Amino acid sequence: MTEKHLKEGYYFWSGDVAAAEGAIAAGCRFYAGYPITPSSEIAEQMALRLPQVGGRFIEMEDEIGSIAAIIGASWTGERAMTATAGPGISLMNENIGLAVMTEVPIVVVNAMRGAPSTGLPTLIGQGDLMQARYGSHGSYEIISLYPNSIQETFDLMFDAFNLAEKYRVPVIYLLDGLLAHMYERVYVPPREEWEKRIVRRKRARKGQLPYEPDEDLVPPMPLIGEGFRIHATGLTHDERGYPNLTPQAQEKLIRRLNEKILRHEREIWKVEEFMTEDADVIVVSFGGESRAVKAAVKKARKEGIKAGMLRLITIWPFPWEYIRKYSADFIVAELNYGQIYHKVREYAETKVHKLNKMGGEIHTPDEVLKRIREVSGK
Amino acid sequence: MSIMEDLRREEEKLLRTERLPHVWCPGCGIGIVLNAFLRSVLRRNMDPNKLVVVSGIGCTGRAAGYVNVDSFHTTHGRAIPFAVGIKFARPDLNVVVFSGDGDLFAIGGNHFINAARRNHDLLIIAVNNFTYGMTGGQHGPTTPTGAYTTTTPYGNPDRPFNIPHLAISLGAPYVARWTTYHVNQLQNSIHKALGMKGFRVIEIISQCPTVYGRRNYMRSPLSMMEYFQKNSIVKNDATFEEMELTYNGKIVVGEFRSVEDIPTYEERYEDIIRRAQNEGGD
Amino acid sequence: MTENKKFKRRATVRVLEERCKGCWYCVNYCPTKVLVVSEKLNSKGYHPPEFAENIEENKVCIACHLCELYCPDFAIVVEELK
Amino acid sequence: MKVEIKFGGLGGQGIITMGFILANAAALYDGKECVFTQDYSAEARGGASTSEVIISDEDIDYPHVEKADYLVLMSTSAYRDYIHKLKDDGILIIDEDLVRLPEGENRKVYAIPATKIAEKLGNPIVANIVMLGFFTEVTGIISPDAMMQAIKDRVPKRFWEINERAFQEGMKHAEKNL
Repeated sequence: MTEKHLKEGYYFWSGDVAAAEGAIAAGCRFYAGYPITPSSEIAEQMALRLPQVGGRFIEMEDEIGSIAAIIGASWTGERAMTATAGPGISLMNENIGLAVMTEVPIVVVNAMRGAPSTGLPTLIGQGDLMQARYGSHGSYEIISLYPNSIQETFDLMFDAFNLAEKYRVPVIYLLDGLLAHMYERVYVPPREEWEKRIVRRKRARKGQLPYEPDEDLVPPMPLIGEGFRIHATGLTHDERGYPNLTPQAQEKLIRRLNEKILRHEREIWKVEEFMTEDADVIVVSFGGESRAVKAAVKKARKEGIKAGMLRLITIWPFPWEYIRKYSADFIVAELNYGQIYHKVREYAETKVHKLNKMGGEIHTPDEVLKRIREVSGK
Repeated sequence: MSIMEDLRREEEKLLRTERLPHVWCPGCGIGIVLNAFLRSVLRRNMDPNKLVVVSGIGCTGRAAGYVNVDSFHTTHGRAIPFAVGIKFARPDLNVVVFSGDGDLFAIGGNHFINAARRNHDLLIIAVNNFTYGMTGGQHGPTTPTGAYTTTTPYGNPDRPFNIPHLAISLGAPYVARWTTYHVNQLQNSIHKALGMKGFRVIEIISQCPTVYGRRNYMRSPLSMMEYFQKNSIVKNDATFEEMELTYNGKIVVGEFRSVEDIPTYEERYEDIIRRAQNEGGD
Repeated sequence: MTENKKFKRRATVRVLEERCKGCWYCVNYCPTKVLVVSEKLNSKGYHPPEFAENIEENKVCIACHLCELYCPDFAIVVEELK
Repeated sequence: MKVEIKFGGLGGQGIITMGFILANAAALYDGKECVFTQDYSAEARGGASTSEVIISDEDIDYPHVEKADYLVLMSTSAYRDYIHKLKDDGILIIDEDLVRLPEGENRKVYAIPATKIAEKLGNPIVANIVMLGFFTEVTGIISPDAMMQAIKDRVPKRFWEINERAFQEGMKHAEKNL
């Protein structure tokens, strides 16, 4: 038997395939999932490719089983992932909370489609941004990334797994119906090179309590089968992992779970600033929608309007400093009725305008340009 | 020192004794089942560092909190898929799901069905006390027809699951039912199942005097135990028709199915990995 | 003291009183009735059993360990005598 | 250089495949920037089907066709659905037996009996490949070699021969008639 790894070169992939290949390159060796449009091709690619590299794929009976399985697998030290779309995320949210509470690194891909409910299964939506942040019950911080090209879909998977492992937290990897099914060329570097990008999780030292944090507030993770005699529970727990149902224990644990992310938010933030430096109007966007925005910004510049684009690659924790630092007016272009708009308003000291489409398709560059013209008064 | 004494001493090491006394009510049968489980593990000479116990939510769900091995108290109903993830990722581990009837068969029923169908290499210890104990005694998927609970104040109109029926129909290679009265048979059954492979299911009828017994004319722990003693009939290899379990009726117990050598999901996947790496060049 | 020899194995029962919740399975299922409900209360308010062997009445622990198996609270240790 | 191409027809005609092969050829074998998108709404035979390809020397931002340079059609309904996407000086490439153009359509039209040619080759399923051969010769935006490689990537080996013949026939038809 020989493992079959990707060779260096150019590939013509859909976002779904790039997400799967990116995950495998980033060291993912365990996938449990349940098919749902537009993410199903991720499962199909994983089913084909994981056993080729000695990994494991399982199609579970539903999304709840899928996320439970990857949390279990992650405790064995595997980099584990599932992929779904809105309806599946809705089902997974309870266990996303379990992964947050028990500090288990997992990557959950959500290829967003038109919603609520079954919505527009084959088309794009961006309505799950707040769900990515607040989907499970309770007060917690989570990491969410969102690429906008097929190359980036591949590359950003390394960040997704590295951040999940570094901070022992679920990473919600947002895609959308456009990216999932769109094809572009992807360059895959030689294996030696991509393997250098992989950051492994901190492993618990003998004698260290399983939830005893290091200075960075992240406890190194003990693994199953190595004699740590771990106990993990979704109940509020102490540093041994034992339930401790007191207000004091809750205060301590929940503060740390939030702070371990917030204290490192600057390391987690990733944005693209395009022509923002001298801009009078900055369009904030992300994912598939940002493709139209960038085209519109270029058109606006040709007309002499000082427009720019701020593309959020990290959606959560919200990269608020990048809003605060500009004195331009903002337009938030998103395929929902206004979600990130509210976050931008929270931090902007200037005017914030909406540009919404309910999903199904991204704005055309001309629609964005029209809004830029309105806001800039030109 | 005798073997039994040895066992008892070693058993203490498999308990998180600093957490005792446990949360279960006086006379609750879960402790008896846990006791039998730990003794079986010790009799098998299993490496405790390679043993994993996964529980869901509810009274029985707390079992994971008392065993001094890698142990997980997960979300309601999801113990089986969580365990599937562990076992599939690390097939060398012995993974046991220790959970209750509501957790495994109501909210978690679909996982039970599909994991059994796929024949994952898991031992399922299903403690059936006929009720949702931790939430105060509502009726569940195993509450016998006619029984009184807080949500069946006029008697339960539902028809309950017959767990061995379910497990056997799904092809589970080992299926047994005991009550907490049958401490020795239970221990032997778990001991045997631990030595087998595939999706093994042991249902243990257990007493909940606090919220079930007292609404069904069995107020004290002992009266529930006496009920098990009087009404249970050991019938190994019983047919489907014979596996009776009814309200105020017979409790047919025994080892109902024991089949070796059905390939597990994990074994079949090893073959997938071989084929994926050998076929079609690269 | 002659009765003593009838029993091949002998033991005493140690009760971990703080773990006991007073279900009395041990007292009830002891085949030789060497356990009785004690007068004392543990810190949770339960009466733990106590070992009350009475050789005259043939209430002798025969080291069957059944009380250990029935105890839901891991509160009983049977210690065999050499 | 930036070229936008839109394909339209009915489900089952291989409209998605046409777009994919062209895009794959451009991206991997002609080394261009390229985006391929498809409409997922009709996978069964009979419903409307469309796919889009944008080929460029530079990064492509907006991934959809804003105004097509080429509209490649295999049904009259597709003409009705997508003609508004074609530039005023854009070019129509059609299966002449399947697309009935209305009076007053004044844009440049290249027509080929692709389905009939495919039938003569023994398999109507390769009509889309005949169209692609025709498209390749007519437009000159992609090299025939790149296209043939992309066809081989897409279809199983046992169908390479008939696909190659279909592609050649499409190219020949263009050479002969234009």
